[in-house]
Amino acid sequence: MNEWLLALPFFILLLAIPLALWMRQQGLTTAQMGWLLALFPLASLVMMGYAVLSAQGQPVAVSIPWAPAFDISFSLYLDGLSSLFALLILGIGALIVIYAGGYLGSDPNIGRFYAWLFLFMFAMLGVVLADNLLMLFIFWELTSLSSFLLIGYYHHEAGSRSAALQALLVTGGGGLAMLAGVVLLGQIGGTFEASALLVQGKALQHHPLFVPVLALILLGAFTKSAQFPFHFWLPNAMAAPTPVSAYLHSATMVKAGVYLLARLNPILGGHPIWLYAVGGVGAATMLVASVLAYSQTDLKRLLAYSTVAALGTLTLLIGLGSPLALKAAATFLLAHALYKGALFLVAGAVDHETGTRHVPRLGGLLRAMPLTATAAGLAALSMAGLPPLFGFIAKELVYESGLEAGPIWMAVALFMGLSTVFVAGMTGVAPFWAKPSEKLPHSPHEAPSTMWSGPLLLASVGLLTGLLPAGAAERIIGPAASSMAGQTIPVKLVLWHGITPAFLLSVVTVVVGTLLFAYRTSLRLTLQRLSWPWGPAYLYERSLDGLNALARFQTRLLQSGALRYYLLTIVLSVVVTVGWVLLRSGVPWVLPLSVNDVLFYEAALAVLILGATLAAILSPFRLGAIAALGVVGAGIALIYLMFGAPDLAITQFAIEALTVILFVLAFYHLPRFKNLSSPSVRRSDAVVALLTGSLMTLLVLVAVDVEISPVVSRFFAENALTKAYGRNVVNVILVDFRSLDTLGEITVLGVAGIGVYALLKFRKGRTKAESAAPSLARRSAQPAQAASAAPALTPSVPLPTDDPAEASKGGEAS
Amino acid sequence: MNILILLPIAIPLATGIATLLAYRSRMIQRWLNVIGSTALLAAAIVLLTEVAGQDILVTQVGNWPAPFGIILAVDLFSAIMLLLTGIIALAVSVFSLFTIDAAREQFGYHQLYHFLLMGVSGTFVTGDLFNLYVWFEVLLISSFVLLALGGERAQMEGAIKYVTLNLMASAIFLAALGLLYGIFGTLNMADLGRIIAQGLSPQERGPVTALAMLFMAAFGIKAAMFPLFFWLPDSYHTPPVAVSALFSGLLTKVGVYALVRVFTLIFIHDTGFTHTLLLFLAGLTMITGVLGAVAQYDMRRLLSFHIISQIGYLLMGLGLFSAASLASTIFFTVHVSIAKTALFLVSGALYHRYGTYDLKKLGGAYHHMPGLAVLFLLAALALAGLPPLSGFFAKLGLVRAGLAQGHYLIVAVALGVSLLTLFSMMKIWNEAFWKDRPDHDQRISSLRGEGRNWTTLLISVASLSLLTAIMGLGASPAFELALGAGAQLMNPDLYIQAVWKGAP
Amino acid sequence: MEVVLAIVVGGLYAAGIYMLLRRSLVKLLIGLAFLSHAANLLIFTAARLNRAAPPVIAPGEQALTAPYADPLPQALILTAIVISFGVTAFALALAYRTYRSVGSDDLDEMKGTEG
Amino acid sequence: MRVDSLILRTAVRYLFPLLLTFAVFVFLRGHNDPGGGFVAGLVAAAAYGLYSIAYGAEQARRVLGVETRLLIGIGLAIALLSGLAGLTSGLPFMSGLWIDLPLPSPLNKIGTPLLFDLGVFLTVLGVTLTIIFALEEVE
Repeated sequence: MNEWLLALPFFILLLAIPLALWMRQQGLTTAQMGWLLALFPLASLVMMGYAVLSAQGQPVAVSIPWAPAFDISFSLYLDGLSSLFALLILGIGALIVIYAGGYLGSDPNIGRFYAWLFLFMFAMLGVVLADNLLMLFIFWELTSLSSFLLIGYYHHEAGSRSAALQALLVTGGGGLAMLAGVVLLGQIGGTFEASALLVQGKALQHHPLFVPVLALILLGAFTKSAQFPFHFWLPNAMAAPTPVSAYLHSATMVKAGVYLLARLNPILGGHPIWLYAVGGVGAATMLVASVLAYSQTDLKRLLAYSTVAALGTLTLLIGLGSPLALKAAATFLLAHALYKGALFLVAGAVDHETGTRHVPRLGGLLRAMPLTATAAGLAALSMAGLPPLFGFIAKELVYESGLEAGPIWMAVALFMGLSTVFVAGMTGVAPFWAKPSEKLPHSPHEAPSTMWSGPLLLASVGLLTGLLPAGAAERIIGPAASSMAGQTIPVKLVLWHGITPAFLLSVVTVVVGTLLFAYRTSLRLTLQRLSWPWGPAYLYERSLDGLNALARFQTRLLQSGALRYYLLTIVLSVVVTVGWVLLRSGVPWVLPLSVNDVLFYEAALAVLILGATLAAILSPFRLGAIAALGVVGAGIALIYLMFGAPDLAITQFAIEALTVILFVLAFYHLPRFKNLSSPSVRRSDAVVALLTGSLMTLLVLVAVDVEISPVVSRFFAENALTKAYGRNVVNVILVDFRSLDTLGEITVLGVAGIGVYALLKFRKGRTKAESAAPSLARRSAQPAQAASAAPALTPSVPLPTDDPAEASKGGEAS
Repeated sequence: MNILILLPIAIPLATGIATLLAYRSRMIQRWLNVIGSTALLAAAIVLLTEVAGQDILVTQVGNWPAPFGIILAVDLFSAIMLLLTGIIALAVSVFSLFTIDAAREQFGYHQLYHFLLMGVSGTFVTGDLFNLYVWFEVLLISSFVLLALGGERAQMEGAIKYVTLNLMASAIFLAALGLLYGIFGTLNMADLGRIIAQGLSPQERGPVTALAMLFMAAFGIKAAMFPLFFWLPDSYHTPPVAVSALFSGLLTKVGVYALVRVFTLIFIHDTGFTHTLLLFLAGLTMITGVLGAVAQYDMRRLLSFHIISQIGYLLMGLGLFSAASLASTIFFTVHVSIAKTALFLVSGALYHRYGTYDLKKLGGAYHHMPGLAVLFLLAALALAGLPPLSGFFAKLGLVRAGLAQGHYLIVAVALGVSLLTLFSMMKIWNEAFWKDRPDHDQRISSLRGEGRNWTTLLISVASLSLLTAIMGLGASPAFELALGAGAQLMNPDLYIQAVWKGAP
Repeated sequence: MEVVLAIVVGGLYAAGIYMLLRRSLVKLLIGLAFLSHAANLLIFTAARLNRAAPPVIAPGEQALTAPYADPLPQALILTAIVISFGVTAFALALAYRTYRSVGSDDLDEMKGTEG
Repeated sequence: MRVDSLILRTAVRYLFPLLLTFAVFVFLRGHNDPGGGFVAGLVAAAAYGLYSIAYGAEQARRVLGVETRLLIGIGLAIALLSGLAGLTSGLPFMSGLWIDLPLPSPLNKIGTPLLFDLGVFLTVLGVTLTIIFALEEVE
């Protein structure tokens, strides 16, 4: 029963996708859609909650086989950690769905929006519930994809498109590394089920491949969670509609990397590399994001940088890995989701009502938007870490962990705390309490209920858990921290725990942070002057440019359009590989070369053929070359005749004659031969040609040097008359023993006939292409005679056609 | 059972002949085309069910036993390839009904279509190397004509290169055949495999490896392997899109099939050299192909370069040379043919609507045709290897095989290239679907995309795109089948014994 | 004699490659023709030469009496000759048509498809 | 491409039936002596080709009486059918079926391989004429 309650939400969320599209068709208003669709995540949340509660602290698991050939099963595992994430995904998700109904009020494409949003919700829930790591990866990639589609929701704008692509490439690239890491992890651990791997504990750390596995998985986690130096995609992702930013790029998806680290901490954690790689990257991210936050003025970008800093904090805490740090991580995760979600939604509401997100322009919204302002205030206070809000408890824990770990870590935490206070002031206080600097694009009113209910609820929950933290500690944070640690961590949270070093540091943070906020303008200007353009984002742009340049260069180099270079490359590849193999095996040096058996006329014939060959090459006249070619063919026919192959000789003669006639007919009108290539080109071509020729000679000699088995040919000799009733064995082979070859052969002939006919006679409404693209610059060389060449079938009326080749040609010629 | 093996050759041949005899009526030819393609698909399905349950099917053409007569043999690998042929054939034939102009139909489009299919199927069933050459020529000459049919300048220029380089491949193949016969006195593939497996004398070893190089070059040209692929990007974008789609789905795969066949059945005496070389070339094929694609702004040229880079993945499985890696190659082949054909058809649908393949001029398709957009996305993401579509599992199979065998470098290349694939697929998406149309006063072309034709045209795209999704969700059974094929390939004795035993 | 013919085969290949590398369309086709001659003669030579009687069973006999020329390569070459004839005919028509639409037989003028 | 020459026309008038007869002869002896469907097809094509040079392609087409592409189709069809004939007796594709006839050699043995050769003959004739006529009509 519990097991199925775990799987059912996935189907519910999937069902919402077509339903959203259908509702749109039925003409529901966006707000109605929002309220109705919010029932889907809510129902899912209730099911999961019931499953957790009735499991009495034990993990709930279910496994549905799916792709056994790949060791992938749809196996779900719900423990403390995944419950915490599921709560955020579904709970905040429901609020976001309602909110989007107001925010995208007049959008005709809201059906699609909800479809992608539910696809994301489905995928994100999968990430945190999947027990099978490959399954987790599948959901992981789906979150990247749905994030791509949602960031690019305003796809008419180039900025949205490039931001979407950037997010996809960065997270997708990390995802690929992670795939390799996961596959290796599964191979060294013997299973892809996380629960089974967790049992093995730290044993895997002794495997020689452990470090690469760790590095690859970290790469996936870091890109997804926007850790330095991959942090740059997240602020750019703010091009998405605000509900998306709040949901994907603050509350849930960006935390998937943190989730993965937390999930795998019991297996991978504790290794020295883990501490420095995870803790160090987390710290660097906190520092970079904090600094960058000070120079922002856009509400969403401010929140984005502080989100990056928060993600860094979570990463740092997991890197530290002590029970205290993990407890802090779980607490901070929840607190951050509550206040940051609320602030994002507030930012959206402000933007929606005033038409701007530029903080220096905003102010005085308290009167017009009291409910929104209340939500903003509560959330900002929580974010700044003031009692009695939940953010205070979380920050105290972070500081305590910092103190526990050492002064450097503590300094980083403090640095980040300052910027948090600053951003809280910028986003939650300034727009409402500061004086407006100029007139706003719209005169603001309170946002609709869809849009204030969400932030207010989140902010109130932040207040409530701050006042009464015990329940959350016991039910949510304790189990989550225990899952992260792989052992039970008892968690008791209290709002007030006396004057401790952490508390004193908190006071310092608030005071200094408030000062920074007060002098925000001069701080920003100073930082903007000092700004340094060569960051990772710059590198990303340059590497895209570099990629394009490299691609163009390589294509010009390889795909030059000149046939002779293609041929040269192919010929040389063959000569080099075959020649090298032969030389390596030492074959050429042991060949017996005997010419004792050559008869005089045979030698003469050979000389004749080679002479005619040379003549064909050197002839300055087309007809001369063709005639010489004919002589070569005839000479070969004579060879066939001499060596017991009259059928071949007859056929060769007949075909040679026919070929020469065709050559003459086809090329009668062509201009004289010219020597188009320079002498040096001709010389080097001659060298290549002679090399190839020598190689082929060598190969023939090698082949005839080996003893051949006569079994097959003897069969034909013995059975041609008795079983196939023919005396001419060659003909019997052609029409009986190997008649399938002949069937193919005449098919080739037939197709060639059709082809020649089609090529020579095909004419159709050329005029159409020309009238469609009159500017089309046809080469002047397009001979007038071409039109008169085949008067027979040129239709005078242009035929209607859907022929793509014509216009594609038009596109290229221009 | 004899008849069954014969069908993949006989059905297209009979269809080709019938359309040739009905050269006066375009209507009859069109019907025959679809009926013939459907029959081919049906035959392939029956064959696959037949082969999946039991041994390798063999028939002795003309009732002459191996190695004297020509043997047709269908193992799982062949049967899967035949099924693929049937799928592509049917989808493209329906698509071409509504996109090929009357003039091309009059001048033999439908015959050529089926003669091409005959050549393709022939390569998949034959057990004789010279016969393989003949089928190659059948499909080549048909592809020559299909490519050149229409006589546009770009087509001519593309065709000249295509024809020359492919004839070069044929010449190399023929030479290799002659030399092989000169050494072993037989051309039956099972016979050759048997002889080589029994052990070569030191005197034979070097020359046989040298011949293996010739075969690698000959088939490598057809498969568009690095550095032999030049003909492909210069020609595939010139004919009508139905032809491009057909070619992209089937032709290079024939080269890959031949490579897999000879490098699992015959030339396995020096895998340390030959297969490592293949692996090396596989990596270069992926990289050069995808970089070529990145540079393109013409949708069909972009897709053409992707064919090359995907060939690299197919070769990777062969180069790794294990049952799992070969299974991945087979799975990948089916996946990529379907996805790539779907993408070409999407480009055709876009062309049908907007009159251009130029990404800079395209735009707004997400808005105008959300259905097509979703179909494109399915196929494009499948190609880029995103889960849960077919391409992900194809890639996963290769990555797992590569990592398990310790070939980390090629795995890294494969993953990196899949990111670039994603990049260029999303370039199409951004430019053609998301971006607004740059030129609004351009008559929203002709907006020919209305009515019955449009729906029917979409059916082909939809069936292929959905197939990639189905192949993803149902990856496991499909891969089990491929694993069976891979296991057969890694145990060439099965094939040899089946051929030796002859027809039951 | 194999040695001599091997050299002829080599010469034909060299001529074929050289002609393929020229810029003229006609020379390209001549090159292809050389390649097919070369391949046919290669098969013939590699399968061993025999000055003996053609593989036709004499009246009154039930089978070929040794020595006889190996019939199989002959049949293969016959097939190859016919196929290459068909392909050559098509290539000629193609070249003709190309010349008509490009207006030159210089292959360097046919780079419209380059990347 | 038509050559207007009385001498040629007169010569062709006699050569034409002669060449056709020769083609039949080459075809029939093919199974036992050098010759066969392919060469016979070329000889017959030469007959019509000459005829077309003397009298024009249109006239030659009329004498032939069948559209050349149709001839290709018929030739291929005969070849395919001769191959399928074996299936009726439960033998594999392309198996030879033979009947003894009370006629002098080489006409005493008639079998599907000969029918197959006839298919080859017709195809070759059709293809060659398709090409020749097309070239003549274009020039």
